Amino acid sequence: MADMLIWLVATPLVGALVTLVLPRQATALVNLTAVATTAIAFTLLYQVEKQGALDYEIGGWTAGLGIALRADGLSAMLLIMTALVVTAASVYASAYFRQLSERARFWPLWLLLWSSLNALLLSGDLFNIYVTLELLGLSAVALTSLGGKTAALQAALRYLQVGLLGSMLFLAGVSLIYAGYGTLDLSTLASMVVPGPVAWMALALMTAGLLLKTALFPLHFWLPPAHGSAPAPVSAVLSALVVKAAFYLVLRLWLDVFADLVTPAASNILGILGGGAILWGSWRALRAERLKLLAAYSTVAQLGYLFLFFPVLQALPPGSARDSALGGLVILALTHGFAKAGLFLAIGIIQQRAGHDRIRELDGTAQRLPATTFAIALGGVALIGLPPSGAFLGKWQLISAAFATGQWLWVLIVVAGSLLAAAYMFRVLGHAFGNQAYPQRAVTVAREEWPALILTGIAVIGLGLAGAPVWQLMGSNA
Amino acid sequence: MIDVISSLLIVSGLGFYLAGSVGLLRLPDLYSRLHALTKADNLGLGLLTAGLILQAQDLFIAIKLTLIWLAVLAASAASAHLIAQHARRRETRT
Amino acid sequence: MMTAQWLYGITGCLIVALGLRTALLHTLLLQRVIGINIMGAGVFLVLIAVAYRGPGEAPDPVPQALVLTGIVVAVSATALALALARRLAAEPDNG
Amino acid sequence: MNTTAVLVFDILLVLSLLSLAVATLATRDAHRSVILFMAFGLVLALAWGRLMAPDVALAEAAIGAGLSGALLLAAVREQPRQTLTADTNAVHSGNDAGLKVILQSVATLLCVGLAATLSWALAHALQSAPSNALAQAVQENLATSGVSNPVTAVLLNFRAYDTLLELAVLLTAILGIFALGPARPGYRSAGPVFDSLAHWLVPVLILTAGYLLWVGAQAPGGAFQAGAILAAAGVVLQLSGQRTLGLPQERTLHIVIAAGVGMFLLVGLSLLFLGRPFLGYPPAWASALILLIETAAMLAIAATLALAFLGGRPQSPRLNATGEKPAALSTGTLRAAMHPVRSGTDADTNSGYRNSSNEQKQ
Repeated sequence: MADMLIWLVATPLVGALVTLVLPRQATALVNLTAVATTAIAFTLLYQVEKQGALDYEIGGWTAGLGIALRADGLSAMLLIMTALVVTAASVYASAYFRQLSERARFWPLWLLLWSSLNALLLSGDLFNIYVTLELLGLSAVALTSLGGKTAALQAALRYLQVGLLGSMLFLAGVSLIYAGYGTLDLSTLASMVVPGPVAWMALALMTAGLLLKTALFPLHFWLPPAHGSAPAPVSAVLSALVVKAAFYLVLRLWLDVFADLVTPAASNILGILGGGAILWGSWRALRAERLKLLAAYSTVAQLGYLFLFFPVLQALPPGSARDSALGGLVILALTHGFAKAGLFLAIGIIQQRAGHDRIRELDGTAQRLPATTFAIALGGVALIGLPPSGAFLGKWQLISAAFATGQWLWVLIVVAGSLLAAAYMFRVLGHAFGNQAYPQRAVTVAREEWPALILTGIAVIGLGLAGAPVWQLMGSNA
Repeated sequence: MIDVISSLLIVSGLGFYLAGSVGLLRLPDLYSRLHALTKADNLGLGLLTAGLILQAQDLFIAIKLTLIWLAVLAASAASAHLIAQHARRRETRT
Repeated sequence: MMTAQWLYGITGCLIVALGLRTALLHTLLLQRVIGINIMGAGVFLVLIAVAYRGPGEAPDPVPQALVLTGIVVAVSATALALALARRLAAEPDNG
Repeated sequence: MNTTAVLVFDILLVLSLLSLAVATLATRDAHRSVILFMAFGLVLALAWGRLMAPDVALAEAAIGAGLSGALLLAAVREQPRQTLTADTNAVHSGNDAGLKVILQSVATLLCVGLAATLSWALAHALQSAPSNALAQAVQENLATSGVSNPVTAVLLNFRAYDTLLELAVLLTAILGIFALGPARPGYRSAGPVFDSLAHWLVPVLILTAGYLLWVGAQAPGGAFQAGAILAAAGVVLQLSGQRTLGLPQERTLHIVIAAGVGMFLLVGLSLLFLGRPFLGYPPAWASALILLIETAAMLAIAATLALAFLGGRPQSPRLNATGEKPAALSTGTLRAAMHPVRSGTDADTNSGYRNSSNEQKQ
């Protein structure tokens, strides 16, 4: 039954090769691959719900020697998010890219990115995680450079160099781990780790590398230009998934493998950086000229919320309070993923129809593209954290946990961040609903607007009202 | 006995390498440096390989060593020619 | 012989730091790509020094396989970086 | 006498490594730093030899020093010979000297601190003599792995999944390079001497690549080293003015660069259908399957690295006068497609909107 794990990585890879060799039938093949992988992801979720974490040893070798894939509640849910976001973005991309040559270049890289995301979320071996990080980085850079303009190329080049630096730091940490403990498998490592210079230095190096890749506050300079100038479906996946995959690794290392090594001081540093990210990101989003830059800075801010959970989780003793806070973290991550992807797709529609995405000149978008504006509004609801959305539940858990542990600073930062988020989202909607004199003829572009609506809908209604299974699943593996 | 001869060969080979390097540092212009390098180092490598062949356990390794020497000979000769040609062209052009 | 392991391991650490300094400071892309490559070489030196078990005993093959994989990944990343730089240089309105 | 001699050799090798690294990174001129980087790669290959890692030494010399050096040289060749000081796209916008000095000293301090803590942690790790468990596990399972060279066993059998993903990394890199536009203009023939050298060197390189691939099962060698040597043959061909370097065109070219990952998946998934774990070769067929995968991987690596040096798709000889190729995917249309009128360029619309009906002109 655990074969599903390898199928999740192999299907997009096979799809990438087939679309490379048969460019004419690429779009049909990609839809087929997308449906197949999403189906496998859902069956995996069902299996994990039923019997807890699934393990799969590749080649039949024991975990130490061979490489083990592992899917627990957290990775299963992130896999579902990846599958749904990439499927919706694929439907959008098939309409976004018009020429055959553009699509022929896009699809193989797109499916390679998807397989690297699945491989990263499933991997249980440190060096294997390094290779998936490199694959993820290179495919993301190649896709960003498809933007074609000088800005996209410069952003892709800077993104590549930052990615390489991050991977090298991560590899230095992995080499220290192998020098000290002689193993690369995460589960055996978790049992062997003992606080000492080797473990601290390795964790510090790996975290530094991953923070570069998650673009946490001081290291975020490369993200806005990269996500701002990439084609719309690419920036949707970059913001929603690629950055979150690196965050997932930080979560896995800090809460799972090196759990008894993490000191409150270290978690507080992450918390402070997260707080800085929220304030700085929201401020820059408020002053952004273009919609895409606004969304990119909002990604920097939203990731700050995720990092705020670390000091809170560190202070909570293991028990139901900690599990519910962990569930809040996951649902906040999922909601941001869906909402940000939907938002970027909607922005892409506006950029294609209007030829630009300057916020000041969005006059008449509401009359012109009602469904797109509705999608942006839904995305805004999820980013701000208004009640029906999953983000509300996540932030609620964060604030109640912060109250329980008496860490007031985080509460203030969350409230300030939400207000700033409300400010920049209503600024956009204000311009969109501008007082356009004559009623415009409404335009509906079904194939591009449905994905955006579905994604933001999931973020606001799906996760908000049907968020309960998230906690059960987190409970199954915690 | 074999060891004495091979160590003698190797030491003389190193002597030629030293001569090549000194030539590289001391000689004035590009061409003479190229000249020193390719001549001395190749001869040095030849002696070195001869010394090593005596140590080699079986014929196969001896053949591989001579193949290596021949390849380096051809490569360094060709590259020396190319560098000189390039320098010559740049001199005549400017 | 443990001293060889220490010697090469510490050199690896120094080379990692050297590479990192270049990658952070130098502004020309070529220098930065070379810096990242040298940083990788430093990490590989640490890995192979750990794999070395003294003259008599056979070395540990796992880090050697990791370094082989690392070298190929590094060259593909360098190729993409240089191709991006070439395309960027060829852009008409490149300031 | 023996141990001190080895120690002296070690110290000399380490010093030359460090001095080469410092020289490479400190030079002002890009050309010099590339040449020094290649020298650093070769001395590093010597260090791998000393540390009894022949497979890695082969790969480092062929890929690290050789092909990376060739790629860097090709990149430097196109750049005007501007020294580093003249560079403008500084990452740190602080262009006045004071800020630069502060930044440099902070970075140096950071790196010295990193070096110190890293070596302290490493010393601590080496002191506690890490368990040799994995090496023994490899030794025990070597018999059933189908090859006798432990490194190839780890690469192609125990951790074959890593190698699969690594070939996917190579594929992603070359697809990214293809997406960036047409290939480099190419080299004129370098004169009779080089042509005659290439004339007999290329067959020898191909022969050596085949030998290395075959010997990889028992002795140092394998798909990566063989692929790198084949790529070197491709580079030599390009330098002697041969434009398409013998690679097939369009469809078959894609099949060749996807051969490595494709064969891995083909073998892995068919084993899955036979009830065995993914990439779990049955001991009887293990060596045959490994050789099959290695051959495909060698072809993929060679094609990818040669095309990376070329910088894009090879110009197919059947081009008509204007370099246009009838098929939709020729580099000509790629260049045209790279600057489409519509995507994202600021069209000068009056009220910020164009009537979307003429948009759908598919």
